[in-house]
Amino acid sequence: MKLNELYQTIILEHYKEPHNVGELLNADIESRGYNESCGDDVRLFVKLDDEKKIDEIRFKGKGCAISQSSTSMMTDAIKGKTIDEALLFVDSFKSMLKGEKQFSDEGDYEELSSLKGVLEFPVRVKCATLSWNTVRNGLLQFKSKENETTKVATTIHDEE
Amino acid sequence: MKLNELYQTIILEHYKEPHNVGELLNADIESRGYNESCGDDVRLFVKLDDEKKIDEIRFKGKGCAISQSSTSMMTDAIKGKTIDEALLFVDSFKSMLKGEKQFSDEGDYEELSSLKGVLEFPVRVKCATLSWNTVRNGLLQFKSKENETTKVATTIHDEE
Amino acid sequence: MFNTEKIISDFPILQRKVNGGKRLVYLDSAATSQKPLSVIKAMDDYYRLYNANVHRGVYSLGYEATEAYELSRKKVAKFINAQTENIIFTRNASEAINLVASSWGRANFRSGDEILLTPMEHHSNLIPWQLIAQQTGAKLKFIPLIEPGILDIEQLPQLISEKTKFVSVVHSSNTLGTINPIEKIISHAHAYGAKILIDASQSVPHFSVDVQKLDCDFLVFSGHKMCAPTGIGCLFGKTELLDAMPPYMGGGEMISEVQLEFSSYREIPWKFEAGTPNISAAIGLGVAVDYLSSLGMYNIRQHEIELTNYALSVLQEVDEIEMYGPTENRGGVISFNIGDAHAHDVSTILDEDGICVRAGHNCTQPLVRWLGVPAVARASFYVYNTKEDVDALAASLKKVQEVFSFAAAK
Amino acid sequence: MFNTEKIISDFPILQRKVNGGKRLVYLDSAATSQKPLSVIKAMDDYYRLYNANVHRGVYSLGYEATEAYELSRKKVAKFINAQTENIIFTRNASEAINLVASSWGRANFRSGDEILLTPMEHHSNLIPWQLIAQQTGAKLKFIPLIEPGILDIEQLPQLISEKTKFVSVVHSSNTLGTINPIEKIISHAHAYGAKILIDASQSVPHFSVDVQKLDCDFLVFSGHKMCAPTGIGCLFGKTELLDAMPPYMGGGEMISEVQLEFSSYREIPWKFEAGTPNISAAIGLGVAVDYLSSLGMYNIRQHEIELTNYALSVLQEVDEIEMYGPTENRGGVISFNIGDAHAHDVSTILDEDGICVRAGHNCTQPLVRWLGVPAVARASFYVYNTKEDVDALAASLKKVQEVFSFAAAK
Ligand SMILES: Cc1ncc(COP(=O)(O)O)c(C=O)c1O
Ligand SMILES: Cc1ncc(COP(=O)(O)O)c(C=O)c1O
Repeated sequence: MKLNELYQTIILEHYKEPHNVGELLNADIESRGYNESCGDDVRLFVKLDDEKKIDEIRFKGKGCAISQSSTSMMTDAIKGKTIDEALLFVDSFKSMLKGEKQFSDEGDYEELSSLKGVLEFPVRVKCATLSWNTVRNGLLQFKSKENETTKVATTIHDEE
Repeated sequence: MKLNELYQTIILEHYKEPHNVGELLNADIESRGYNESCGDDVRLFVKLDDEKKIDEIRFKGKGCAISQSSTSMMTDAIKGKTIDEALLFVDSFKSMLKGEKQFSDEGDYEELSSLKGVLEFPVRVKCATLSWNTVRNGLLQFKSKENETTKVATTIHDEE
Repeated sequence: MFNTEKIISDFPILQRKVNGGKRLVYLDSAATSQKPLSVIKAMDDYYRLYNANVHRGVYSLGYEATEAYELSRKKVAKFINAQTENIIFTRNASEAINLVASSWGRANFRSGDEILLTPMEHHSNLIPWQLIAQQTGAKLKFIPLIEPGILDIEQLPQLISEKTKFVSVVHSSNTLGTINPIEKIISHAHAYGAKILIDASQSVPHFSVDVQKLDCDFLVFSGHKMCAPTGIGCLFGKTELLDAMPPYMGGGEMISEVQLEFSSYREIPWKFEAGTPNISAAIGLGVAVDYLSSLGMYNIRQHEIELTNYALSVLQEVDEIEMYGPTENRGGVISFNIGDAHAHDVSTILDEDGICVRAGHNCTQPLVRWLGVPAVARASFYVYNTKEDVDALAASLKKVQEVFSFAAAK
Repeated sequence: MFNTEKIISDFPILQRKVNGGKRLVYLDSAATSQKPLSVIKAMDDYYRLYNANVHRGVYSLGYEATEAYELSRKKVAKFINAQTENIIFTRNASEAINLVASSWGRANFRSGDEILLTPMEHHSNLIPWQLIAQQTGAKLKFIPLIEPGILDIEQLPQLISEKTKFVSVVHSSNTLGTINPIEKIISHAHAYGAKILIDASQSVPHFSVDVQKLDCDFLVFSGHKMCAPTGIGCLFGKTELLDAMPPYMGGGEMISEVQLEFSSYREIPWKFEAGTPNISAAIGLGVAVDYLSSLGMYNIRQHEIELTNYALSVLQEVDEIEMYGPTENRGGVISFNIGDAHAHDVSTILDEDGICVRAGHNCTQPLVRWLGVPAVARASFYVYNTKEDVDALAASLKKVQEVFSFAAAK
């Protein structure tokens, strides 16, 4: 049944107890994502270490089970990556959610592949991608500002 | 054939050589009618005598055969009438053009009954009524200004 | 008598099966209603038989189109007890409000003037006033809300004063179902010389509205929520106000004499209808009005009251449900949440059973914020809904609970 | 190859008999075109199968509607070689022009600024500029006309200067058929930093238009003149301009975050689409674009050139006819008068033979005044017209002469 695929236990667990929730006061990157059609709103805080690796990442915001769990898993998976690694990782995950790439359940993607049920619910895909687009925007903006350790607040809407 | 009914010789004669064309410099009433959907534009000038009878009436403006001939015949028919007689006359003619009253070919209406072909062409009825509404508006405005001998310029659009 | 079976058979879409053979249970009529066959056919006939531009052609086709278009205006006028010339066709309720805010507002608002609204307005009756307030220096004020989602009209005397130039209030809330005491608000507004607009988007489709009895200055609604096609809405305005207002848009149809440097405009209603109108949808709206009138607005209201009361009592039994809005004197709209489940997830799960409910903020963000929740799910009823639909909803909500297994989590 | 027989069979209305069995000869496509079955069916299907509001529902029906609506935008974008987000759906061309005049104009025009137009504009590309000029103190200027109804673009260097903030020009005249040298006007405008809008109402339906090649800042057209339903039009605008413009209308769909006192808006194109859009007509427009593309815009243009040349030569033989507009490089529109007969009478007489032509000023009063006549009759062609239609017109014009018997009068 499609619904069981969508609402796998692991997703509901992340929904009920999401990881990495909160704010970071001295974040290097702050990025906000907003899905106008449903009101989902996510704010991401990223702290980089000296080697520009993601040292800490937190998020705030209310949303549906899909968006909350996707965000929670994303923050787990992205920690420790460099900016460029993280960007590649985001793009690769987005390709999977577009159905352009097979979901892999190896390595970093293991948990994340529980989100593949979303493919059967096209209208929910943006719930799953919201935080990924948000972190991507933040990382890109940070790069374009040439690594100045400055806060960038970007808002995206309703993407893909 | 419907068209022959519409374009009777008498109508075409009035179209080609309309009566009472021109302006009156010292008109008591000036009234303008405008049919936006086709651009027909008629200006009426009315001079009253001491007994408030219509002494002279002239018109200016370009329009189709129906509107020109209707205006021409109207000016002929209305001359010599008092304001109230003229208003009654106008209403009665308008009723005929609405199909609410039979066309009479007696008395004043003789020539005018040549316009009854218009009843078969509902879209052209406003061509026939334009100048009648225009003179009516002018007379009414004059009355409402309590017979002050003043020029009233009224514009009506596209009526009935 | 209200023959729902017959009514359902009037709506082709309700014969459709979804998600592998499931009956379509459409509970989102507050967003847009379904269309009866007579309306669909009226549009079809127009395009197959007499499509032509209006107010322009001397030929018969153009005349037929113009007559049909203007006949619809007459029907709509009669439906809300207005004069024909006071009905302006717009794209939707939103455009009608923008027209008033922009045309009346720009001509009349001065810095310091006040516009009185409520926190339960649809965005369409909020943003246009924010925009014109920014441009003119007018200020927005709001009639506060009290539990369970009604206006605190006791505060009107403190809120309305000579400074109040305009009041704009929703008749029936699309999120809470609240039917506002607009008669009182209208007389308060008029006592201070303020003009008042009623957003009747959720009332005109559902019960009889009489603009003369109400004595409102403006009233707006959308066709697509009352069995008519998309792309047509109405503005009612009083003659003296409309006459005095500058045109909203310029273009063909709305003019009288045009010179290169200036123009004069047609009389109302055409002064406010620039360019080729949505002829087919206007004709569809006329037929929709016929359809609703044939059912009877009184009967429609009774049907919805019955259904809403039934739904309130059935849904109450659903575990962990929270419903919003008053329990009495309300329209057929029920917003709710189930435990921790997000409204989106609720909607997705119901959709699997062929049940369509809205999820989110329903274009009323400030109101949903006032409710203190991130989103709501909303079921709304119309002429074709039945108690079976409500039962289907309640049954499917059990699945939501299974998926989110609250019991286990507690 | 252009198979007119097949094309005629695509249009249900053209099977209709009028005035007692006469074939319908529809020669008023410049006012509004007829609709092919595929477009009529697309609307019908929408209402029978997946009618739901867009950008709102999480349920499948709402998703289907949203996808279809947005797919149409993509198709339209491709049709004029634009990016999807640069296509804003409006009610018609008139609204699109009003949107730009009002939103861009209010934000940018200062007293003394100049707006350059032409005397051959449709009222819809004149009145909006008169209105915003009155409000901002900007001044209108006009590129003069020379015989036989073309723009005197030699004068452009004297007319455009740093003061020129905006230029708005019709691509192809709906009264004369003149196709204007907009490429030259666009580059002149840009040389002085002026923005330029192209009224493509009579070009996009008839030949291939490429906004990137043209490099125009804005371009507008109406769906109903290109086989689509009434109530849908398009505004193309360059991203940086649209991004910087304030919203035109406020309401649902166009917002992002809404607080009681202020709001933020969605990105383009949605920022400019307030309220429930005309979903069914937008979907119809997408199908109309498919239809026109399947015929091929190049073929359509060739067909119309052939037909227009044929008509010019056949009508030339009609006694006492006067035709207006250039003989070369023109669209399929022929305005004319016959002797002393008024255009209305001409239209009525033709109508008796089932022939629909427009009579009056065609919403171009200043241009008809320039022609020095009270009105014109106008025949205009589209994909479904044939040489037989032209022959029927010519034959019927003989009747006009009989009725008015010029020969006798002379
Ligand atoms: C050149 C031109 N511009 C603008 C318009 C206005 O189009 P609409 O009435 O669809 O807004 C028309 C058609 O009437 C036209 O021919
Ligand atoms: C109360 C209310 N007002 C205004 C609107 C706006 O209607 P539309 O989107 O048709 O302009 C709606 C519907 O969405 C509504 O429910």
